Amino acid sequence: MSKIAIIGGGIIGVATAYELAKLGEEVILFEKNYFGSGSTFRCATGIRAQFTDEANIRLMKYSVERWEKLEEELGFDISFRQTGYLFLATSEEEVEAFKANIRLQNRFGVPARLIGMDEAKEIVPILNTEPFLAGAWNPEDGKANPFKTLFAYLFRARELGVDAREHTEVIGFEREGDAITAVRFRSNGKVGSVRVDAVLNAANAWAPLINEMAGLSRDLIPITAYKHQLVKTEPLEPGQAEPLVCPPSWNDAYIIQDGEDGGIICGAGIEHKAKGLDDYEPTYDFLRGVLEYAVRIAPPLRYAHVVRQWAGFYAKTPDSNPAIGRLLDNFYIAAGFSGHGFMMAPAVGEAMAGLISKGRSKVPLDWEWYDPYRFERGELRSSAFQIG
Amino acid sequence: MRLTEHPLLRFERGREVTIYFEGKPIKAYEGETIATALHASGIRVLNYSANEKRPRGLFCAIGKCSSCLMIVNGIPNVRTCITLVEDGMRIEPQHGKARLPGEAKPPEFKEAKVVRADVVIVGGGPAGLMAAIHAADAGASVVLLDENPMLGGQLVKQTHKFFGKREQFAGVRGVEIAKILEDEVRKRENVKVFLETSAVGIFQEGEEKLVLAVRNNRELIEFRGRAVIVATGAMEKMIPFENNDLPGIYGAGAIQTLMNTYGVKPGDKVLIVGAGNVGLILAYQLIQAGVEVKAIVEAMPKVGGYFVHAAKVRRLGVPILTRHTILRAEGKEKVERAVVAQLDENWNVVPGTEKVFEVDVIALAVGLRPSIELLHQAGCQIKYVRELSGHVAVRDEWMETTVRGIFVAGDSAGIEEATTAMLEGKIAGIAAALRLGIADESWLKEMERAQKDLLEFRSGPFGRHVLDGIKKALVVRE
Amino acid sequence: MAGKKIVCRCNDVTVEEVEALIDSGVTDIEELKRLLRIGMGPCQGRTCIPMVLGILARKTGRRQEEIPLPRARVPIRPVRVEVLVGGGDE
Amino acid sequence: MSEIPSYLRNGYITPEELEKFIPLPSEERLRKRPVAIPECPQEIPCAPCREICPTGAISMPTPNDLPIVDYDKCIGCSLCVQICPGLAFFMVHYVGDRARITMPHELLPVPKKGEEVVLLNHIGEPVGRGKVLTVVPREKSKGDTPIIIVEVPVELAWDVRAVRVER
Repeated sequence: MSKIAIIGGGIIGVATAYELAKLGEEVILFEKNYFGSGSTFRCATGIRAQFTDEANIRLMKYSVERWEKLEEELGFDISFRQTGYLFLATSEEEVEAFKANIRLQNRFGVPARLIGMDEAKEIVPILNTEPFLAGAWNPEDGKANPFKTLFAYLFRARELGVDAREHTEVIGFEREGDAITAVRFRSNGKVGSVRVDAVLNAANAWAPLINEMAGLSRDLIPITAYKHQLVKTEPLEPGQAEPLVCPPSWNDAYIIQDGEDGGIICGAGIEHKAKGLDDYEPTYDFLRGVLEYAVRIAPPLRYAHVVRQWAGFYAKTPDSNPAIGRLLDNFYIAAGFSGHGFMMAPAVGEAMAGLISKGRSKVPLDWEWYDPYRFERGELRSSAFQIG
Repeated sequence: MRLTEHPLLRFERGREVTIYFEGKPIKAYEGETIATALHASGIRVLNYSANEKRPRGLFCAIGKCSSCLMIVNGIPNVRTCITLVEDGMRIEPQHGKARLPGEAKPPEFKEAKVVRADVVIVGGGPAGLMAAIHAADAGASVVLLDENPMLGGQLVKQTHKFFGKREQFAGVRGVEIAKILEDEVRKRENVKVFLETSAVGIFQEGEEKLVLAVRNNRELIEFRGRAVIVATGAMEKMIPFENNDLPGIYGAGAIQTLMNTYGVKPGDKVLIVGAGNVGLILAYQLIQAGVEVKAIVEAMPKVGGYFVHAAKVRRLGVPILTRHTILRAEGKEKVERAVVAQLDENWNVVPGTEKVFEVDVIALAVGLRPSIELLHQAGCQIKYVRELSGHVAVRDEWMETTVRGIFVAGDSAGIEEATTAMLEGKIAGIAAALRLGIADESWLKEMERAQKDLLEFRSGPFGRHVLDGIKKALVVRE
Repeated sequence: MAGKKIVCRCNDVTVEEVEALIDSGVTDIEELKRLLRIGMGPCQGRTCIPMVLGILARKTGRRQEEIPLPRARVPIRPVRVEVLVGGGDE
Repeated sequence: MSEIPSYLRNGYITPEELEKFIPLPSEERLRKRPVAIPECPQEIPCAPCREICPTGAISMPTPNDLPIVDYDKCIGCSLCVQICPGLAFFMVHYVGDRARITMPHELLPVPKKGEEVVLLNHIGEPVGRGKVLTVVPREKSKGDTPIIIVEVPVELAWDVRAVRVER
């Protein structure tokens, strides 16, 4: 049994902790703030397999299968609902692109299909059908409650012996050669240290800082924090806009009804580079800009009330695909999820646990595709579409 | 249930109109809110809650608590306590979470109206009004916005006379002070007033501060200025007891609004929880409106408010049960009775001391806390200070918060009195003008005078407590 | 018949539910807020958050000064979408 | 709990307790002419009584001090009763076996001169009936508070502090 330190108490860190504990490993998890405070709780809750490249489709197809059984496995209501993703086309060219994507997705077992606007209107009663030609619809996509999911993992992980500490900040490593031998941390003003056999950097937007502690360049994995903002309405009756609905040509704008309280979450690709890793300040242009799209997608939304706006980070890599794999002898990374961490967590957590514990995993994760050293080599992947 | 005569107030009602509650016509008057009109007609249940479908009625009456949401003309989640009646309105109780209308036209995107001034003041109560008067006199152009249809803040509900010194309006009723200050503000050409206008956020855009606001629930306005004074007042606290959400349980301020602003009796028999100044003053006002006050219960072993306010209601026969608490409200869809009991020295209920009061109204006067949402959202450092009754913005002697150019005054800076709110408003108004380089040196003296007056007012046993609190909330600037 | 002691009107959360969660070890206000969905309804936490802070302080023996207040967000009161888009012109 | 004065536990003050804070006038003085009695045992920041008193009879070095009436200087003009924001000033005047109590009355109905009313003590109990001798309506009051003078049996002079008008 090895002792593995995980840095980052977001969904990736906590899911990996759980999976490692299932494999019998001893895990200590550090979160400098409270669990989920980085990006997990700020996300838009969506889960989809409708990607446009093989690696992400296969990974997410597997992840969705895990999601389907997660509630039962973890024994906790995580409000997972397969209410689908509906992408909407505004031009004939886009319809053709949708068709090509659907063919690729179908090849890997994702049951996406092209639907007409009548069917779309049945799925989303408040939808404005007029501007759209067709929809790419996958009924198996869905959503879950980020906080409950994280806590479901956390509760089970703790039962399996994981030592999960919040408000505990990692401040450095002790090393012998390339290998990390101990993690130094600070909690309540007190400094401590723990000997470890392996370390996983699951700090997402903060990952470059952790890499630096391990003696690597901050730019090795060039992750940039972009503020991705959301606006949410008051709780509403379910069934009005359940799927994530997104016309990609409208600046990636989308709406999705929260699976738990029914509030409608509105997002868009109106992005701002964060001024720092504490810059969660929402911006005025987003507030109005996102709603301009939202009411065009679903006009009755005009009568709902906005109750809050917040920002989280898309920890973006240059190709919007995460860096997943081994960085040094016993130092691993799963970060830079570019907005997809929550949906990928069940698959990535399992894959990482396998990699760290056994050097392999049955998860269909294309290690080469997500190779953390690809940036250094200048091999960028085709950009993954960032919604959710 | 509408008051026609009152020893101190005259109610001028607008044109009579008809609104429809579940299809039934109801008489209402222009200028009053939907919830007021329904209340005057005896309607207490306004909606059934989101998850448990519990009956809910009017609670805060100032648009903050979500207890009065209804469907108005087909549109759900309307806060009926702050939405004015219009002839022919169709009103339905809301059952659980709302369904949006099926079809609608997408609204056109429009640029918001922009209003610029040197100083933007949020809140037209005693602090905000005084801030406006003094910032304007010191040379600044000022906009003053307030959520309510009238200026004066809580002063407009205060029928009692104020303490303090004559130059601080001592011996003058709150309602009268509101009129005096409003007249002063209206006289000044460099003050523009926006009523029924709610500030919903502050954004910093370069050197400029953008106060985003909504007028009449319809119009978006960008108030742009270099300084902002937040004088947003206070909000009532709530306490947990069984069935504390039953219709007929109100915040004290809601009762004052119904009774003193709109001239509607809250009910016939009332139990008041809390013998601080608010509870005591409320009891007196209820009696003045011809409502029976069965008792005031107070968990502390003594009257928390001024003794003279207690003596006023005692001699009119209202018992004050100190060391008592409310255990529960009872009733099917609205309050029918209240059960109270005695507390021992460890705040535990003494068995066998339960008393039942047959009342149709329970008024909660369990304290106020500063309304700091805007300050908090704007990024001002916030600190919990018990002596100031809750979380407050850290500030300096000029009432400037930790965000340069954002000032605070009045109850939103710590719960005190209208008199101190006025003095703090004066300080903040002058300070903002000084900070912007608009006011000349002579205004420093004027501000120091207000600081001295404040210190004098606070030097008694009641004020000393506040002074301790202010020390904790104060930052000293170099 | 014991009635419910409601902490959060928007989501019908009771004192007992808050206490039970604290007893289960969740003592961070941000976590309580998200697990119970307090402060996320149309009142935006105005009624419930102070009460939950009080319960949390009492149950954990912490002073209220030590418990950070959940951040207030734009808009600080609910605003109809159409107003933010361009003004509701009913 | 012994440190809590009973007036704060009960919400009213007896003449005996009041006298610990504010010396009361002699019987001789009470018979001479009306005299102002502040039932104001608590240091609150309030000074209108001192400010309005035409003879400077009320001493109060700072607004937070208690009002101490110099009963020799007091001319019984009732301005303090009219102005007091706490409605805590009364005037008492012994006349034979009767006492005339001047008190604020901010309730409806306002009694008429000569009307018989129910006399209420400090805790609102009816203790007898008495006649209203004078009514100063709100419009004529210098402090925006209507005041009345009620005639009561002299033994109730220190009990009666309100009236109920029964119509």
